[in-house]
Amino acid sequence: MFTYLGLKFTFGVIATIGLYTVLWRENKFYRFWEHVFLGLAAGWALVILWTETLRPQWWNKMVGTIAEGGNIAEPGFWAWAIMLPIGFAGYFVFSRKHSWVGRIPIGIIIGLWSGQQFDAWIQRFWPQLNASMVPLIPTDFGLVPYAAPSETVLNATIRQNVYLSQAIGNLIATITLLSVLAYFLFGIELKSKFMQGTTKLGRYLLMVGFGAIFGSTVMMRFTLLIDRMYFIWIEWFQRIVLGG
Amino acid sequence: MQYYDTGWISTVFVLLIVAFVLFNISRAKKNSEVFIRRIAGLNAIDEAIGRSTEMGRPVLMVPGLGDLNAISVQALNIFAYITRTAARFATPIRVCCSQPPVYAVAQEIIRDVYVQEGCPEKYDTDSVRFLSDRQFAFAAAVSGTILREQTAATFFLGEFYAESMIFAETANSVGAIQVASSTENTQTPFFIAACDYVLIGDEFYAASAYLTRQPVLVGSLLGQDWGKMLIMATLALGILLTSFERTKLTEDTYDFEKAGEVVKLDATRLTQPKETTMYHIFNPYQALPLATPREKRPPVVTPVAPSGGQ
Amino acid sequence: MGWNLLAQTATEPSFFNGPNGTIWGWIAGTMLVGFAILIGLLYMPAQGRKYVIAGFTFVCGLFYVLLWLVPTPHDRNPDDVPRGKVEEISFWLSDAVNVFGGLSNILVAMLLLLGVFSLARIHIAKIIKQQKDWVFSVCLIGAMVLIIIAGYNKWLTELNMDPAQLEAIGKLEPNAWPFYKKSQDFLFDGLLQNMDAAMFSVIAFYILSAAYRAFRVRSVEATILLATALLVMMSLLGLVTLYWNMGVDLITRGDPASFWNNLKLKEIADFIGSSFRAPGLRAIDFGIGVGALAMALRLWLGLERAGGSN
Amino acid sequence: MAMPETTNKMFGEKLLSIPRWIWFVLVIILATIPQFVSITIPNVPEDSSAALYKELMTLPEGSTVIVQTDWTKSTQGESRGQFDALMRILMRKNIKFAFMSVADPQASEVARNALKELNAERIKDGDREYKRWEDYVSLGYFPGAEGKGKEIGESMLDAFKASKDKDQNNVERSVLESPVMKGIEKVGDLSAFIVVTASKSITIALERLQDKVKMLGLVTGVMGPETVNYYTSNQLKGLSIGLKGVYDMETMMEYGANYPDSSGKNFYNMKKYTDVVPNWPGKKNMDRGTKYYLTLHFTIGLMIIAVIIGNIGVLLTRKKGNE
Repeated sequence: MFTYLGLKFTFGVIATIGLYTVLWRENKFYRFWEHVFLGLAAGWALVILWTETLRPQWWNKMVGTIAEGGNIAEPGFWAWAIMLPIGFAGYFVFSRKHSWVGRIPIGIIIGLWSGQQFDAWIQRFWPQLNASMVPLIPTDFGLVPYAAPSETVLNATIRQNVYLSQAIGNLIATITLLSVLAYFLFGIELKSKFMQGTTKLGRYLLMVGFGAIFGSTVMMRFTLLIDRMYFIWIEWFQRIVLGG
Repeated sequence: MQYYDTGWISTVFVLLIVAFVLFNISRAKKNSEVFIRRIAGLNAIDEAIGRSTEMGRPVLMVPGLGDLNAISVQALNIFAYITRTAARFATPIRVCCSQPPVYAVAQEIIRDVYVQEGCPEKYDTDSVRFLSDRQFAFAAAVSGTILREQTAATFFLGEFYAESMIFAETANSVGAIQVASSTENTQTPFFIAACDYVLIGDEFYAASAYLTRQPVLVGSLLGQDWGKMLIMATLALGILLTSFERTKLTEDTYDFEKAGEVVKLDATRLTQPKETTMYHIFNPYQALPLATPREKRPPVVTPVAPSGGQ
Repeated sequence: MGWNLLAQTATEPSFFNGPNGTIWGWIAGTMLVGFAILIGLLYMPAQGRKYVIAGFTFVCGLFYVLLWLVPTPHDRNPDDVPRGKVEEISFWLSDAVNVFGGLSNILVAMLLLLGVFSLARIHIAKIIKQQKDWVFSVCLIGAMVLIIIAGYNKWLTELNMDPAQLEAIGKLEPNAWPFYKKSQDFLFDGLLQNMDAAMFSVIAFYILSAAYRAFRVRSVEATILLATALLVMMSLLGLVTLYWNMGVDLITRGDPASFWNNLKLKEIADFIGSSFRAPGLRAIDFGIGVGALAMALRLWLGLERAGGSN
Repeated sequence: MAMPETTNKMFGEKLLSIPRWIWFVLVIILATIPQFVSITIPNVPEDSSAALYKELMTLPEGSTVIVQTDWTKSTQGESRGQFDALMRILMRKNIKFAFMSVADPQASEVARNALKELNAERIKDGDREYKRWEDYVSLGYFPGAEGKGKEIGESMLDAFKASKDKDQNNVERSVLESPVMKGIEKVGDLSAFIVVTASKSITIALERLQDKVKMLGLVTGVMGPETVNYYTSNQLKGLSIGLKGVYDMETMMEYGANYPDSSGKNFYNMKKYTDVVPNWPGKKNMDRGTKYYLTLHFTIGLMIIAVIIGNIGVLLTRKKGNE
């Protein structure tokens, strides 16, 4: 209990409980741990700022590194030094007169981000477009299960047939896809009953999807809670307090 | 990009969307009287601010956890509108940021708003705060703020992850009106469950055009619509084509390694997914090995550091 | 390639690089020039400013746009020599990714101090003015200082330690660790990490209460949400699935090809997943994707000022 | 006649207004007690998990994979189980691996500690120890996933030329000299690129690498729904989602897939593949996933009950209203 590990775990548990008390209501104990949390987070950010980011990614590239035996592992590229003034410009945001200079690093960050989006769009959505182009006309009308188009059930060597149940599933998927897309058209006045119906349907189908997400997310949330309980009751209470 | 075979089509597709946006922007500059469909969540903004004005409690705005990108910039654009209204009623505001660059931009935007509204003295630098770039430290701090300051209206717009539930339920427990939106689909259902108004997916990007009616934004919104219609059309076409092709009998098959060389089969069979036109368009054939191979650069000799090197 | 600043792949010496310790002069010079330019910018006439910023944004974006549009070299090996002008450009671009890839991290990191500074400022002011809750501000600052000392202490100690000794310490039991390691581990692993996990797991409670409150048959939408959520949740539970499927097997009498197998919980969940959730999300993502694309375009071309409130 | 109605209504209102703290206490109890009992629950693995298991089991012996670990303590409930299962398979198949992480500087250290425990387990089972430098290396932490992803896609040699690790004699050397990375010039030379993540980092990696190397994923339950799209569109070859995914992996490691048990009937038939994928008899296969999965039943059960109670309340009160 009073070993280093014992204390470490004990404080871990106290902190955990401290944060849990907010479930009851905002109180001084929670406030204390909240502020400690913020402080530690900010402090740690400053630690890794140099050790994990600036030193390896900027400083070492700028001054170069030496391998065993005094040979050059990496030559230094002095031009990296220009990053310091640029980064410094960001601090003008507090000055009323010169705050515009602070926009320069911001502008660079945004520029770098924007430029990447065009290729990223293709990389991300091109295969998805293709994956959405599913066959709707069945070539096999047997009432086989939805899961059937599988080699193990029908021991076919290659999947050629489009089974009825598959076609139905695909049809619904297509309707969902198109009606949801239609729901997100903003500039078009939906005069026709059909379009109004479609968008309404789109919204309902969306809700099905969201329900499914909710269901599958719940799993993880509870798993993490279970993991915490394991930490408190098994790792701490059983092993440290009872010394089991 | 790889241009061989059908590789260029994707590039053209994106350039087309870009063209749509630019064209509509130029069009909207001439006439910005364009219809935009009603977005419930946005009409609630004034109501929410009004309520917090009556109660004399602050309005809380959180631009999400995302780095400085389109999403957080868009969130800040909406917040600029909210702040404008709040400034007119002298309602106190809080903006909690989790990324330093976002914080920097927020500082400037919010100050500008107060200046433009002619009341720079009402602007309190500490009303825009950087809390933590650590997800759950940020979550703890924000829910602490909500509970202590009893915010009457909360706006969670941007890139939210797991913490969305913490924010939404905490704000709900102090009875705040909540308008929320996450570009992360996985979080939207939680906002739907716990918030009063939710902007789903794309509505978030439509928001600033809807609120400010700036020609550029309105135009680009129309362009996006065209883009989405292009996608819908492509999908419809592809689906029909694929459906019919999948019913065709064939004797041919293609060698994808050898740039789609045709190989005869001994028996007829149904067309396979990989043999449809659409599959070919979206999956260019493998490029053949280089006809004229490149010559090699001589290996680099790493020089030894002069004795001056530490 | 030796003369190419952006292709920092080759290690042969060039005008742009030099071995460690021999280029301090160059570094200092570059910084001085940079700061000089910065000071010069402060006296920039107002009308010119927005072009400066737009210029920076455009150039940085342009790099990635070119990287996208210029044909990517096909199966390139590191020691290949380009065969023509186009390939030279594309080689150069793909080498330069190394450099551009790092830029925004460095800038974001440099701006981090900005955020921490504002956080500290708020709380130190609280302490000085002895405002409400100033004691907690003391805790915050204290914790911050402690972990900074502990963190850098550990880093420096291990930096100057010879590998063998480090390895030896790595093998030790936590209880036998030297103080520098304990102190850092206690603050980071013992407190910070555990608080992260704790805050994360709080969500489970909120989800429960939110579901209890919100998932009620009030409107069509709520009911749909509720029904699907319940089904999917049940399909995650092995036991429920087992007994449900047993029930189905009574109908099908264990015939694997029977249509009624579709009623098996897993099939239903799969069906919801593939016919509603997947395409639904995809549709939203298409929308968001186009929205982000348009926004990126606007920001890149400077059509929209971040926080387009004017 | 009206009497029972009103009692119903009052009862219904009671059901509608159960205070939060009651639920909170219940969930704490239900998330704790089952952890002290150990029962294995019957299971029907997901397709995606089966595909992942099959892909992992068919990786060529002695080949090299990159394991991108982007999880830390806060999501260890799910990610740790997934990581352990993955590592067990890789180590038993003598596959060399290189760690990297883009989401959190702590990730690689957390991974190394987990690996230390697994190594201890192997030595206990009489297997050879997995050695740093010969069998695995740590490439390090790379903030800016986008940039790094692109670099890796362009050339492994450039992307990791700065990464160092200690060789068998504790000397810092470039990882590229290690047996693990020998002959890996392009990302395509890897037999797989595996991402264990609790964040979007898998999407970023996919966007940049999916057309260059076989990609596998092990993601948390939250990332599941959006990541599974990439599995259905075949950008991901295999995917394990959340605790269910962990339990799937563990059960398949125990019983195999399309693989007959002692009684001769298959424990589980994969929908997509005919390959017979064996199990790992006599090894520790069932671990965290098994322990937590039972508890999960109770907590989710409570949630379902809560929702049902709420709706009964609604119906009871509504009946009165319609009168």
